[in-house]
Amino acid sequence: MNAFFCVRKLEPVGWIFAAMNFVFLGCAMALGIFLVVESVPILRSEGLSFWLGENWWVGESFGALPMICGSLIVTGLAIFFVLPVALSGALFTSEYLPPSFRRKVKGVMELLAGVPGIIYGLLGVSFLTLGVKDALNLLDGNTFFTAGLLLAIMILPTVLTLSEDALHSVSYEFREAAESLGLTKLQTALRVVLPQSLPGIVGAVLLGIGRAMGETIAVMLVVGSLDRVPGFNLFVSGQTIPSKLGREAAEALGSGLHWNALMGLGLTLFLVVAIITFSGHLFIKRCNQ
Amino acid sequence: DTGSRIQIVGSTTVLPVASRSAQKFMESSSSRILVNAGGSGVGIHSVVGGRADIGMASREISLDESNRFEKSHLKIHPVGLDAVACVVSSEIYQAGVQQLTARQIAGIYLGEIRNWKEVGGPNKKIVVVDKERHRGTRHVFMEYVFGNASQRTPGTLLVTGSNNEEQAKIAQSDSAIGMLSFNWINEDVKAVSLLDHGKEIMPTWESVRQGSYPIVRKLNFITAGNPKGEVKAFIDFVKGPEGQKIVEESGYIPIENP
Amino acid sequence: MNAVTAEKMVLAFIGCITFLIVALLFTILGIMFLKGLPAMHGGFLFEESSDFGRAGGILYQLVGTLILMGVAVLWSLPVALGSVLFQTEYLNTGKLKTFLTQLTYILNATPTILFGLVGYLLFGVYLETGVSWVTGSLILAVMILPTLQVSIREAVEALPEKYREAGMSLGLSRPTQIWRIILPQSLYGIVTGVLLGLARAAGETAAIMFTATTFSGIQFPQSFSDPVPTLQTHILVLAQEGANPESIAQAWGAGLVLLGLVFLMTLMAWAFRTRMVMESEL
Amino acid sequence: MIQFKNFAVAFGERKVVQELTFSLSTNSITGIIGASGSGKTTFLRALCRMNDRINNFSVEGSVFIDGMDVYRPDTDVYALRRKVGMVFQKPCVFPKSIFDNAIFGVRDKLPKKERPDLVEKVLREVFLWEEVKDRLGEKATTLSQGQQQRLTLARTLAVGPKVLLMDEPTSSLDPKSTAAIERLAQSLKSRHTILWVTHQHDQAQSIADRVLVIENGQVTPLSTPIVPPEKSSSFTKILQGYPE
Amino acid sequence: MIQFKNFAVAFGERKVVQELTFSLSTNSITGIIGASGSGKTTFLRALCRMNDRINNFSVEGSVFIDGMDVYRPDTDVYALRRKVGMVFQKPCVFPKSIFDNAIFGVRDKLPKKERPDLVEKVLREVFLWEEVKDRLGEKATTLSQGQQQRLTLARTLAVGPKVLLMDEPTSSLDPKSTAAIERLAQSLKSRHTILWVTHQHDQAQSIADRVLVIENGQVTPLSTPIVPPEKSSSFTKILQGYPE
Ligand SMILES: Nc1ncnc2c1ncn2[C@@H]1O[C@H](COP(=O)(O)OP(=O)(O)OP(=O)(O)O)[C@@H](O)[C@H]1O
Ligand SMILES: Nc1ncnc2c1ncn2[C@@H]1O[C@H](COP(=O)(O)OP(=O)(O)OP(=O)(O)O)[C@@H](O)[C@H]1O
Ligand SMILES: [Mg+2]
Ligand SMILES: [Mg+2]
Repeated sequence: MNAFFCVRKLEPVGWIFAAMNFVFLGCAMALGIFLVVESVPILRSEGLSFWLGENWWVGESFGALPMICGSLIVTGLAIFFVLPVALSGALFTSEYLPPSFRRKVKGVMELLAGVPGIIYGLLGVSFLTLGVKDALNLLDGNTFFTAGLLLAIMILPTVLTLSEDALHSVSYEFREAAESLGLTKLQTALRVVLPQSLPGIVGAVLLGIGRAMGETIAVMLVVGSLDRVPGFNLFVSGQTIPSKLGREAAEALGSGLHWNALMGLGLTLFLVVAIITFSGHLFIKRCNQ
Repeated sequence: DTGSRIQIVGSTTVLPVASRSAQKFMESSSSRILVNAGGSGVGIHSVVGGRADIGMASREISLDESNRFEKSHLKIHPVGLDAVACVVSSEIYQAGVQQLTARQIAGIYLGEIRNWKEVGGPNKKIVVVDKERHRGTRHVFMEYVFGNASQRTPGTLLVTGSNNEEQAKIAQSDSAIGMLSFNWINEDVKAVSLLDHGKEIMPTWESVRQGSYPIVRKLNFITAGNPKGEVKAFIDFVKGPEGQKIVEESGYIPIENP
Repeated sequence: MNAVTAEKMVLAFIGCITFLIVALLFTILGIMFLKGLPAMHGGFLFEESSDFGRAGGILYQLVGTLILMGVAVLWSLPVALGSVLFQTEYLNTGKLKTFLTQLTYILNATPTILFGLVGYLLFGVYLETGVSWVTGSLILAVMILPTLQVSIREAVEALPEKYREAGMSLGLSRPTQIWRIILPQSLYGIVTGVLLGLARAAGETAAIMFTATTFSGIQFPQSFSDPVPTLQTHILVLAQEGANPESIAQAWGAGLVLLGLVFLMTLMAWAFRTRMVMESEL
Repeated sequence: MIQFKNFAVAFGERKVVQELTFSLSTNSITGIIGASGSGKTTFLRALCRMNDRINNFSVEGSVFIDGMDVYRPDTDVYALRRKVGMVFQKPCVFPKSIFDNAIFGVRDKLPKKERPDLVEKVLREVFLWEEVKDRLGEKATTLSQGQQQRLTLARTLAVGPKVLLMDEPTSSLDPKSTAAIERLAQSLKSRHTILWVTHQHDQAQSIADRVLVIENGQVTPLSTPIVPPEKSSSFTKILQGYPE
Repeated sequence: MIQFKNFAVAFGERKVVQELTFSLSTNSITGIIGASGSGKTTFLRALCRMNDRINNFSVEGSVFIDGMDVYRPDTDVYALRRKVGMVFQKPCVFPKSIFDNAIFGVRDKLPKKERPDLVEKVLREVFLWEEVKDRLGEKATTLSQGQQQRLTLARTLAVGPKVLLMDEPTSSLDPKSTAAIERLAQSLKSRHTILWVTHQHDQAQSIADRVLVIENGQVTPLSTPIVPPEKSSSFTKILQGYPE
């Protein structure tokens, strides 16, 4: 409600925008409140051991640690793969390619970003798991590594095209000013363009992280879905929060504690993402000083 | 002109039967039958909530469910039988693992047996493929192997959901073991015979029909209370000769006495 | 090694990466074609599917997907646009703005199945609207909202302050400024957002499986309370339980069509965008 | 009539204009001079509330333009800005055609067929017409700085403001265009009240009815004849002055 | 030494500079004047290849700066630009601190502890030091236009170029700062070759060793004494001139 005291005088159109904003706020809040309400019973019955427990067995105990670790690992891997590739691609496309080529590459990226998630899922099961297994000579190809790789491929075009937009939207005057000082294109890109587009890039990466964190079907099909706290080995099967939800939620629908536990997982994901997003924004703030 | 609308929701295993039967049924009826996937749980839940007329389930109603939904008077209408085989990758099958005892399978799933050579196969680690805990396939399989439908299996390496998913994973691996409906057995994924007290039970339709194959489950339609009108007509249709032919075409076994 | 050689090496390196990414698209395309082509027969696009996907085409699935995607964007775009413009143009407290931005990202990370289940409970159980395409499109709309918001916000915020000032000094009211300066200048980003959103909606199964779709029994929705068959759930079901090669092939075929559909929309959006963009390309 | 009552302007702690009580008469040209960074731009921007978006900006006291209290909360800023046109020091043209730029502020109010006439009229007024008449459809961003400066002036004139705030409108113009713009200002005087920021004291003296000096936050009228400061360029040293 | 051989510059079809053969001697100041839009900026930018990224821009003939062929394909443009510094007409500071802006061009080459000294030196040279010494850490974008202009000059000087291209470096400066910058140019002359674009002919005359006029694509040295054109401002009319 505080919002109203901060906004500048609103005209009718402004009210419409404000209303839209409240619709958005309402959706997010409703989801959040729903998750909190639905996970209260499990938190009450399990307490902290819901997050620290390693054992998930319906009817006995609900420990979410394997899923939490899994989600973090898979997302971390995806970002680890994506970041260098997407940034290089964005830099090349925005700073070096002539406009006509740039538009073509952008086009390809948008097409790639347009490949529906279910198709990545199909491709993942049919090719990626086998590829990973054969290339690394593993016992089996359904691993964290595979899931991370698949997610990386999935979010790459989105991260790339959005960070490219951010880079490209930096006014060319700044580039000229830097180049007139004798900086090379690369130096210009790194020292002038990159810092200025950092919020946009962080935004793109956060979007990618979110996508990776929340992806259900594709991950579920290649991660192995085994509830266990992984050691330091990335080449074993495991479980993520969304894949756990995907496997069990429909079955557990409205069925007491099991359902509450799954909603608790959803809430946990919510919190983890909130922390990551918050740190992202903190990072931007740091860099701006 | 549209007659009544029948909603069918639930298990993807039963879906082919329902979908095909509905198509056939609608040729001679004015009612519209909508068939949708969702899983056995959603099927039962929807029937209880009145959002579906018929739920499809590839498993029995669990104790928990029957307690909670007691008021709804859920009625079960079996429409077919499915047999579940213990399957292995074709490489393993060729290398000699063509029959297993329940005890051996239990050992593998418990993680006590980790290498195929311990059961007479090649020197390869076993990729143990399990199914989601609520799957009907797993229920009957574990019931046979351990005598406990929700047995824990610490030896598991992968958990899968649908038959296709499991089939793909076993086929992709060259040392996997798992459980599958008969319908998904092919040259990449071979079913092993079960050794029971020295007696070999072949995983064939024949032995299922004779009643000697131990791992079978019912495919069920579920209604709240006794079905009436068009719903009843449809269930009867599926249970009738035409429907049972469709059940057979879909890769399942017709029920004994229609 | 001087700056110029270093530059050249970096250039070569990131050039290669870009090339590889482009190659990735063609690989994916190639695989989809190889896998999907066997299902393509004369009437694949224009026939109803039958016999649990073993025969026929995917006409109504295609229509259903189009309806869901289109209507979802229709719901979502005004909300995304309105909320972002409200945040960037009207709000001037940094904290609230940051909070709303973060909320967008959090919403974006919500697993889609949660939307499906929450939607099922909300619409199906509490509101008792049943399974219908309206419900599904609403859920998809919420799901793609963050994607749209992020793209739009990025575009709007990248706009140099000087344009706003120039507009202000001409006495343009805020709505006029938004309409005449901000929207045209950020159109590129808006279209990007819509494309990304459409693609997300197109690939989504978990969210609409319980709320909006049906596998068979309906062709074209005749009322607001009818569900629709969609390509994505069709693919999922066939890929899960299709034991015979024909069904599997049809799943790949449907996948190819879905891909084609999204690509087609992207191409249309490009044509539209190149005509509308006014930001100088330098 | 522009009236200042205890008007003060600050960025955070730093006061840019201090306690000003003063009034400027209608239909006059007021020249504003002052060292770089003394606050001339800030002063002008404050008059049409262009600084609303800047966080640590604050004003005290009040300004009335034609009896309208600029900083009253219920003032319609848009009407205010249409009445008080500002031409920026650093010209900012929109990445659209020259034509579109010229009518940008009035497009919605003007029937389509009157537009070309208006464009021609304002572009002629700023002496840009001859240079661009064959390329009205080209992007305005390809114009030279001086051309852009004149275009933004034309764009502001098209809105028909009562008060014109011009922030160094001739800084990137050659003497010929400068003279032309100066003449334009003289002719606009009958209808507009003009505030003209400049660095060239001779210009201020020659065109303005009154010259204000901003120094250390103090705005004072320049009454004494200007005394030559240090040598600025040999040719004008006798003529240019700078209040120390 | 800057030598032009049949040098021509064009945007698409439109020739901006035509067939120029000419040379400028080392350690001299060359003033460049011409009407707004005549091509002064384009001419300067062509010398340090700043127009490379503009699509329809083309050059013919060649320029040599200190014997280096500017437009040879294998010329190291970055080295060229470090040698030929340009100060833009429209100052563009980076959204960083004033300090960072000042050392921007040399940061990588300079040990950390020498930086404050360099910053102070160049800021003093452009007479900005006193104004900003207490706020070196603040964003440079909060500076006034004239301050920004001087900051960009300082930034260029820090790189230590041999040739300095200055595009109206004093256009938004008050007379005092202008005079100071002019004196700076005089003192830099001993080490640098300076090209100075200006609109004030008197300024060109007073500081430059030689004045070039750009008109209709022709670059010609101004040899005849300048004849007064139309009245530009009453004080300077006798002194300023404009070649018709
Ligand atoms: N990118 C471009 N594309 C096409 N034409 C251009 C471009 N840049 C400049 N021009 C044109 O070239 C001519 C010369 O421009 P230039 O900026 O060099 O003028 P100038 O002498 O610096 O003028 P001013 O004193 O107003 O800054 C102008 O007519 C301008 O419109
Ligand atoms: N957004 C801001 N935040 C903080 N300080 C500012 C901001 N904008 C301007 N200033 C400071 O206020 C003072 C006045 O700036 P202003 O731009 O009004 O000067 P000016 O008289 O127009 O100078 P010039 O002739 O160089 O354009 C300067 O010291 C400047 O650094
Ligand atoms: Mg100023
Ligand atoms: Mg110029």
